[in-house]
Amino acid sequence: MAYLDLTALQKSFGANQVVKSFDLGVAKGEFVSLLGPSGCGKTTVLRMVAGFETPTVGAIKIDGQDVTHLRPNQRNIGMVFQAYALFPNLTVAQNVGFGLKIAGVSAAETAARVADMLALIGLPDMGARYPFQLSGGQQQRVALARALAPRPRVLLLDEPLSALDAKIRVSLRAEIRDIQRKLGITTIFVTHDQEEALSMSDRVVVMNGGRAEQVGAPFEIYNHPKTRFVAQFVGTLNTLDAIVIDPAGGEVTVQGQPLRLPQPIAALRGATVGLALRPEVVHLEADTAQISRGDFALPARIAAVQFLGAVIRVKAETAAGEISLDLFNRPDAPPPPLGAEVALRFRGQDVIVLA
Amino acid sequence: MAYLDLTALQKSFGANQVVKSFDLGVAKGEFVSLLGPSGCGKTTVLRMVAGFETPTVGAIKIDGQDVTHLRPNQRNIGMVFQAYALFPNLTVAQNVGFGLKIAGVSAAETAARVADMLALIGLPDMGARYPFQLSGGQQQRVALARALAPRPRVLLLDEPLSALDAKIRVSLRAEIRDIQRKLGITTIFVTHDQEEALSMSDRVVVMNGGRAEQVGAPFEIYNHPKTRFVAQFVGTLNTLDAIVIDPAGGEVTVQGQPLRLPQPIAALRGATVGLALRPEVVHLEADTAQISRGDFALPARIAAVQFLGAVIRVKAETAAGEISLDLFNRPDAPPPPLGAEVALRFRGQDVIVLA
Amino acid sequence: MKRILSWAAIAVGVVYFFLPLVGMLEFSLKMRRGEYSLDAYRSVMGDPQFQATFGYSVLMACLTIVFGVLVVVPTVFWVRLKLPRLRPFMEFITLLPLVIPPIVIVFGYIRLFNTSSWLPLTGSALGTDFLLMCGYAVLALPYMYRAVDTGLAAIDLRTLTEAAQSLGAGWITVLARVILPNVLVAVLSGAFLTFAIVIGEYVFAALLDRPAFGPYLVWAGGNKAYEPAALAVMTFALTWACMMLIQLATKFSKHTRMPH
Amino acid sequence: MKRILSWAAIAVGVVYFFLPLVGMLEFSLKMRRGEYSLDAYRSVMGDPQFQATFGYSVLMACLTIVFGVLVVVPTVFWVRLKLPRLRPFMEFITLLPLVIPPIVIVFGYIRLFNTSSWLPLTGSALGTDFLLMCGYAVLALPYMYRAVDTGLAAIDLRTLTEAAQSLGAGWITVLARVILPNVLVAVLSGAFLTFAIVIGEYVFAALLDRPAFGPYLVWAGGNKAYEPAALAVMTFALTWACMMLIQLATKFSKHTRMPH
Repeated sequence: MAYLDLTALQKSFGANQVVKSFDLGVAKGEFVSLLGPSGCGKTTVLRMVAGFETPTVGAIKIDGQDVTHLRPNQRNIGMVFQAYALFPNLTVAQNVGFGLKIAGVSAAETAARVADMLALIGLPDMGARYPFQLSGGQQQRVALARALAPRPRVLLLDEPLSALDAKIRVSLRAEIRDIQRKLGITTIFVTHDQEEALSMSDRVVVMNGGRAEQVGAPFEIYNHPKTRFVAQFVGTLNTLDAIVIDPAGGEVTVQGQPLRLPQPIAALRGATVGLALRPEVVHLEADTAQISRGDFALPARIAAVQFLGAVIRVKAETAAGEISLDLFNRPDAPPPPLGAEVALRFRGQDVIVLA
Repeated sequence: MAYLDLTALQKSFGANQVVKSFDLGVAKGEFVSLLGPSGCGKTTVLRMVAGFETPTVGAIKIDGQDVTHLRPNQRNIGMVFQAYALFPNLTVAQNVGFGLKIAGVSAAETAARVADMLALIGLPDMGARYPFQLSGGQQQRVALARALAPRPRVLLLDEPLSALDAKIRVSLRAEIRDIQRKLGITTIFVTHDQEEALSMSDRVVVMNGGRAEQVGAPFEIYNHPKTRFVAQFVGTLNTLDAIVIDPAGGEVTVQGQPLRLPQPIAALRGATVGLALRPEVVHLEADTAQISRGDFALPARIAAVQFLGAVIRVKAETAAGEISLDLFNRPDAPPPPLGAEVALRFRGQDVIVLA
Repeated sequence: MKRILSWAAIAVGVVYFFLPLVGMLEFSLKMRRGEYSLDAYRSVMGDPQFQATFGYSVLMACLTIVFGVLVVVPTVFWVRLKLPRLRPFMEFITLLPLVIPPIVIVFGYIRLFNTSSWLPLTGSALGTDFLLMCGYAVLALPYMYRAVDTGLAAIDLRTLTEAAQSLGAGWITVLARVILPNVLVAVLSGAFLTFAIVIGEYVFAALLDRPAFGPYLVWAGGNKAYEPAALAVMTFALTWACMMLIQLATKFSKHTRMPH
Repeated sequence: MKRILSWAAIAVGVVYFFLPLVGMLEFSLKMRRGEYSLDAYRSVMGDPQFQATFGYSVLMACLTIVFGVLVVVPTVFWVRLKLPRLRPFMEFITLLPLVIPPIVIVFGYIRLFNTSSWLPLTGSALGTDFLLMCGYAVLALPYMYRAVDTGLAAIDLRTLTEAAQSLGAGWITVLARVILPNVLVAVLSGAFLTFAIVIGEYVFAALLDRPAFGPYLVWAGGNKAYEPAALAVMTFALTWACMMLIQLATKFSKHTRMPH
């Protein structure tokens, strides 16, 4: 049995059913993200775990204890909010020690624990400051320390990075994950940003319309999406139409060229199926003469080049539609010019067959 | 002579010199970005071009005409603000037609031009709506149409994407660039986001402390930064110490291994120089036996793996410090596990020597 | 349980306000013995003194509004756009009329502009009227200022001004086409509030001895039986109408209604 | 040029407010012929009627503040947290005392609670005092409500409450340790405003015939020469002190100063 156990959770606000039968088991020390568009119910699930909402149906258990109907202040759960929510009238140290003081921990012990926590978040000398004297990133780290100080059983993170600047967002991701690993605390992280979910989590729950569409490791979710929604919501996707030649053998043709997929296809011979390609599995050959026989290669024309720094995103027009592909920047080779005639190469095993 | 010509611009607010001798020539139809951290003076330069600030010293010429002391409403310049700044009491069509009405254009002509503009920004049916009925991305597109409607000589964009969500920000980048290309309008774009500057611009001006540190095409700026500031502000950077063996021949050693750089080094034999490496030029070899003699390869241990989707960012510990590198996701090869012993390979021609 | 309690609290509040009014309404209808009638209202409306004082107060209210708008709107616009450091000072100044008792203000006026002073305003009816209007403008200043200031705070004044300028607009166009339409509602709500305050004001008018509606109300209260109740109900209806107009003006401006 | 104009406008505003006060101060010092003295102040301070009415008004002001705080703070907290849809209604209700003339309110009270009514409050001094305090509370409601509401708007009430709850705090701890410390300044500024308004109020006290400071001011104004000026200056000093306390309270709360 999992450490944190959500069983058949449902939640309705009036006639609006926001969460529809949601199940999830989180192992002790695991970092699980709830990922989905706004309105998918991810925040409501988190708030039910925190106790701010009561499930219409279902049960929440932590370490075997049923907490479904406990009040938020009886659950021993740490929570970090998007809006930091530091108490503006208290210093950083008082904020971090707030939960301990309420729990009746002695002053000396509180001081020691607060010092530990401030060291953990890398702000050891900020204890005497007030929240308004800190940057957004520092405030959010203090909020994390405050949530962790009373040694909660579960840590809940409600889009904690959304209010921050891009650069700080990225660096804080790694920091939060490091701290979570160090303390081994069971964590649920809610986000609408797929990069955050993929980069931080042990497992990702992709949610849509109040349900979990897929639960899995980031690599799994990204490379083997189970539904069309997951494939399209997570990452960029190119789609191509293919005609099935041999369903059992995984043989199809794209624009008349044969392509062999590694697995059988659940469609009839002659049917059209959708193939999806991630931008990083498509390779660009500037010299079309280089393509050896037997390779699958689509002729294409460069339509747009976006130099993003490390990655160059190229859009190429083919007879099968526009295809985006990602190249790494190479200092000795500038990106191809607009309008250049090239060939796009990809392998059957890199293709996702859309259901 | 350039179409838009900024000569020896300076601007002080009291004792604070915000812009220190800034020169820039922008060709007709060119898209130039001013990129820099906050306080670098980029916005002040833009506001001087718009006429909201008067230069303390220097001249601004548009198409040969000196506009340095013209008022903003006499310059025929289009501007888009971070905060959209649509007139809330006017409909979308009235907003777009505002500049034409002031210029005394006839109602029929205004209506036609407004319709053209709304078609250009992809909101042909939104003319009767009020700004508050639009999403942020739509509002910013209307602001762009409004700025373009009176056919300005120069378009100024003041961090127009900063207030938007990540996904819309990325899609609007391409859209703005497309529209700019279609109309061939001379454009200055101010941003603190290096990805925006690199992906949208013909040329990027990297600013720091009121000066232009480097002016060049994105590929140039990223791969051949002229100063340490540019190298560090644009993109992610790994730094390594190297000992110079043969300055003229470009030979150095890193951790005792020889490495040949393609160009001579401006340092004495035996001196220590800083080398910089972009994360995408470092290659990871999981099988250390695969490395052939003569290749430069640092032994390393995987310290962190961030799965970002298309790109996997790996941090590896070496004797020379931590090195970040970027790999493309490969569906058939999961990222290396934490703690794995690997080798990092890179070539002398991919190294940036820091001044 | 908590829900019920809070609703009960609100009910108490409503009763606290409305019970006096209902009581007064009921009483005002009882002039004719044994049945409800509008006799008290008829008697009030027919009173030439009512007509004179009410007309006088309405006129004073309108003058005060015009004076207030002309002073407040440009000042607030300019301070917000060009002298933002002066805003705390403005806030302070405009809070003064709330805390200085009107009695003190009017005493100051009388002392300063009496018949033996360098500007003997209280010597003539017209001068006193002018003084009264100035006093009313001071009384109304906190509300007018706050209304206009809130209105201007709701729009991004600087950026809208710059956007209009970059589109070729001069100062007059900026004010007329961009700023005014967006604060009109705020100005209107300040104006209605001013109207309501001036109509019911007593201390200024009484101490300056002008024939305004407030002193008439008090006089009637001391000398008549049913008419004061009718007057109170009418005044209430009028101020209520002002409130409704404020609400309506806010609703009417559909472009300022923000989603969520 | 524009700069000079706007500064001139501000100077005019200052003169408009302060000239009456300066004139009054000067006059109040002239009781002794040919030289400046504090005789008028001495005369006022020695007047037992001044002592009685001023003491009475201070007491009433304090009672009104306590009553107002006890009613307003929990109501606003609860409405903001749990019944946000009621906020426009609350705004409306609390705007009423500004637009309903005090005369009408007090007539309503007298009508409702006269000696022949079901609750003859005006029959006893204590009952009338209670009625007066209720009236004052109504008068002060708009200011108290707005002060507290603004104070609560400045903090993220819901999230702070939830953060405290998730750290183990119950409702009482939330209110005492998180909410109150953060709105204390707002409550204080509302309290000072209430104090200033009650001290200078005339209509309620006069019509309910209670020995308050406002009616004494008016009586002195009609019957004495230099003392009213001294009284006005003293009242102004007092209200000015209130203003300063409001400003100080705002400054003192260093944690609410945002860097922006």
